[in-house]
Amino acid sequence: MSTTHEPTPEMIEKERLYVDMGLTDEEYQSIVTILGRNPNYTETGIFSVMWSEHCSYKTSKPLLRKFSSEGPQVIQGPGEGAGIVDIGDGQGLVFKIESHNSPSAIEPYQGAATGVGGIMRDIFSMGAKPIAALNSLRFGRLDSERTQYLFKEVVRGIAGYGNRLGVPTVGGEIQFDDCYEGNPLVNAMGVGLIDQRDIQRGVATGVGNTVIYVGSKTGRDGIHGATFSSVELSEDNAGQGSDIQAGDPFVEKLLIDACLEVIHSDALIGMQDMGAAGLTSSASEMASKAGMGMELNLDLVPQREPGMTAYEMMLSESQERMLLVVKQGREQEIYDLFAKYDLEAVAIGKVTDDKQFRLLHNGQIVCDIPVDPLAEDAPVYMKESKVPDYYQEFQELPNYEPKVTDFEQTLIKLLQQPTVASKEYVYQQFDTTAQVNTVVGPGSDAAVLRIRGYNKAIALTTDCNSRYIYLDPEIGGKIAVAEAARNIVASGAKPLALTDGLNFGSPDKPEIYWAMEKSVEGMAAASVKLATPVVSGNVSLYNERAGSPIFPTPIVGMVGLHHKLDDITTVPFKAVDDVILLVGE
Amino acid sequence: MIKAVVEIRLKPGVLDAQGKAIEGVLDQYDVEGIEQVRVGKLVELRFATDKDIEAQVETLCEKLLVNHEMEDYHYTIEECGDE
Amino acid sequence: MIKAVVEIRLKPGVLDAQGKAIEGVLDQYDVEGIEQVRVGKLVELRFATDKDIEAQVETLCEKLLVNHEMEDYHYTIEECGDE
Amino acid sequence: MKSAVIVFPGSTDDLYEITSEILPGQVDRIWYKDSNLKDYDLIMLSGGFSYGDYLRAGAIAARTEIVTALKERAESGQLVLGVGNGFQILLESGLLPGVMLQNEGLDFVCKNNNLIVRNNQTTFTCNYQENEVITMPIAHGSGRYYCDNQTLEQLQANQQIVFSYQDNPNGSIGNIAGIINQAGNVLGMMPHPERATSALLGSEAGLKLFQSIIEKWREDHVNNS
Ligand SMILES: Nc1ncnc2c1ncn2[C@@H]1O[C@H](COP(=O)(O)OP(=O)(O)O)[C@@H](O)[C@H]1O
Repeated sequence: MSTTHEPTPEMIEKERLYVDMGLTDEEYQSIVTILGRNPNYTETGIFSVMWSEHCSYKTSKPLLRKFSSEGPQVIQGPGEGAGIVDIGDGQGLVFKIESHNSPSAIEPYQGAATGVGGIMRDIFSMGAKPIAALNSLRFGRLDSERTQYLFKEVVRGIAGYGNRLGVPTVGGEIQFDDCYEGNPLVNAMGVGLIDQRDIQRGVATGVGNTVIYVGSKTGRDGIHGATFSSVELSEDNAGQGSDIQAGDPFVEKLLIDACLEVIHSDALIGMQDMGAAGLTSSASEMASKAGMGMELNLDLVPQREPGMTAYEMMLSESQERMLLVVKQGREQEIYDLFAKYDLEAVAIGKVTDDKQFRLLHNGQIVCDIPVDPLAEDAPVYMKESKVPDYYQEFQELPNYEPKVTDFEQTLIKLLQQPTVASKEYVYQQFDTTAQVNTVVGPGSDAAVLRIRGYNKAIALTTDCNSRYIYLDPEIGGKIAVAEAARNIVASGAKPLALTDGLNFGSPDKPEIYWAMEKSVEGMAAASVKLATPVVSGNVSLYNERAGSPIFPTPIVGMVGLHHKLDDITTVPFKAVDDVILLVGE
Repeated sequence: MIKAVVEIRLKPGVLDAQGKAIEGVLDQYDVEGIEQVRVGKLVELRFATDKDIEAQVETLCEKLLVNHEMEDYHYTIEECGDE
Repeated sequence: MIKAVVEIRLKPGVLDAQGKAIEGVLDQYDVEGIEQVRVGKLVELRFATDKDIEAQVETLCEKLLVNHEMEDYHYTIEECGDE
Repeated sequence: MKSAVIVFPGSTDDLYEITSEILPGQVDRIWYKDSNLKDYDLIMLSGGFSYGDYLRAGAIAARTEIVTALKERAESGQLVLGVGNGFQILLESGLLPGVMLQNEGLDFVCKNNNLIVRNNQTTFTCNYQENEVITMPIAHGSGRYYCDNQTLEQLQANQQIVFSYQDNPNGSIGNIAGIINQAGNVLGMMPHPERATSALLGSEAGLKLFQSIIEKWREDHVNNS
């Protein structure tokens, strides 16, 4: 595709080409109003990704407002790359969970690998050293061949990427159920440690300051990934092939090391990773947050393939790329620093004061959009909510009381369930002891890491029983938060805060929207009660295949703090004759 | 004896991390003018039969050896000694 | 444009874990009579020059691409389009 | 005592950070582009994934200039320790014999493993008992040590096999987990002694390795002065 073959603004309107990009008629009209003219192809694409659910949360925003992110321990709530909580001694814990479901359904190894890569960039772009990874996985029944393949490859992908970063993968959870056949869930959680004075924010301040591109070259990978991950998987978009995003953990490791060095330079103004919607979202969000504009010359963008169009460059989801804003005149220091790590850093534009997002390509202006409406004025939708019939039916059923006659057989059968069985096959492939801080790795309730040099430790867990949430989303949501908190407490730590990964089917279906609403309310209520505010999160919608949705699956990732190492408690029985107590109802 | 040699390569647009890493260190070697390095796989199948070779190779490539989302393949079949 | 295709194979005596793993699952596919599977590497070098191609490929194989304790190599050089 | 840890693109800093805490004297972190290796008592090569383990584990790092400098130091008798990827680099550079292949099970394996100390007469192992069984984590995808029969016989005859696995996790020939060169100054091992340096984390078995080195160094320096 070359620029000359791109549809004209008039064609885009007349043939409603914006619909294929995921924009509605009303959305298209408000773009026309914002611009005072018809958007060209590149501009339409840019709006479509920025206004996708993935970047704008246009459907989930009203629900996310129900979460509280308040608490004395909260340093950074939702809004930046990741949330931050105070763990004393001037240190903070940076963490977030993120889904990579649709890429993993198509190419499980790369999908899972780049999921880990993406969440880690969120962590180190804040200035934090990544210290742990966790995950939460959902697959169909293990007796299907496709599921076995997806399961194996997802695990290999997480290992292949995470291990190469030298970041331990210390915990996670896996559930197998029919509803995930064809629509597996791959959520990755990243955790970082930061000195509070090093916290970076993704802003582009200072007119004339330089925008620098760092990392891998831009290819045609994952074009429209952000909108793609916001539309339902159907048979014909399930295997579009060559736009697969492939990751390079080696480059990511170099980026981690280099970015953690560059944060100490006073030439650095702001830094953000290029995640979903790549260059588009990172650049426009940095400018908008700072109340500035930005001008980029796309001819300067490092390109992996010849003949890329502006549209392709702006929508590419090539991995392992960062965007930096640097004081004018200090560029060389930054180039030198990245050169030490064999990374390419190039100036591709500058900060302006006209609040426009302007792109040049081949000497022409190919995009000129007011940046605030692009980054902040995405429409917000209140969806219709309706109690599903099944829920009414279930409410009327008497409580089920299991009658166990043969305890041994029942126990054996339970342990044989793939969801319940040991996950050693999985976590043995993960480097769980890299960085040499893992006190408790996978195989227990919560993972525990010491904080070297201090008499304290942290606890980490991911939890969500989506069956409970399906049966009763509000109570199930409470249970998910409570289970996470119990896991943290069982390790001897005090729960601090949580991150949520909301995985649902199509919110256009009122019954599904209802489940979203109720489970968020349940989680929100429990998080207030347990004083574990929600500091970050992610939303993945349209997890359906051929019209059949997954169970509502809002995953909770929680962190806790051991104020001293002596507080750490571990699972195994310690000695003969010790008393065993059962606590609770 | 018959053997099939299957060459499996990443599709042209797919990032080849290994190839890139090798390109990055070429200047330490006494070579110049290498513009691109791509790393692929080579799978050699030795047959004890001479029936339906082609169909069998196809089956394996379609179902097992090749990741069609990311890779292309190409194979040759040749007589070989009893090495 | 010229490209060199280097085939790198494990030496005959060296256990090929990948090949063995493939052999182990062959019976799940509709193939029979495959006696041995060996997995190797394919490194493709594209040159922007046409000088000393052979010498450069040799250098790279000798110094980097191949571990002579466990691998053998073989290469071909061909003209190719500007794909 | 002066020590150094060489770090390549993709290496971890684990070995550097831990040995900085437990070795006496200075420990320098040496980025592979600086090739000054002169006056160290101990030079270490980190674990991790230098160059992403691309092509072959350790292959690209083994051909950098700093490894050429390292070879010179090793030939003049300086102590060299390679852990995990560091061991793979020592093999690829020819400082130790043999090669490293992908694990027999193909997957990456991370777990605690029992090792047997086969040779406690080396500078690196003199604090262990002969045939002592110790626990150390392994974490690798290419840890299957392989060499031809002649080399294996030599390794055996010269007591160069320093550590072997009690339960072979990767298919290594002769259960080999760690070997030393004939001169006794270059040790490579797949298990991670730096990850076994704290009871809190489950094992302190790696401490004796570093203590052996320290003790030997003290002996030499007391005798010399
Ligand atoms: N995908 C995974 N990655 C890493 N560890 C996992 C994964 N799945 C399960 N685990 C680990 O296995 C152990 C048991 O998991 P799970 O069955 O979910 O336990 P629980 O019911 O106690 O939460 C936990 O320590 C968990 O961290």
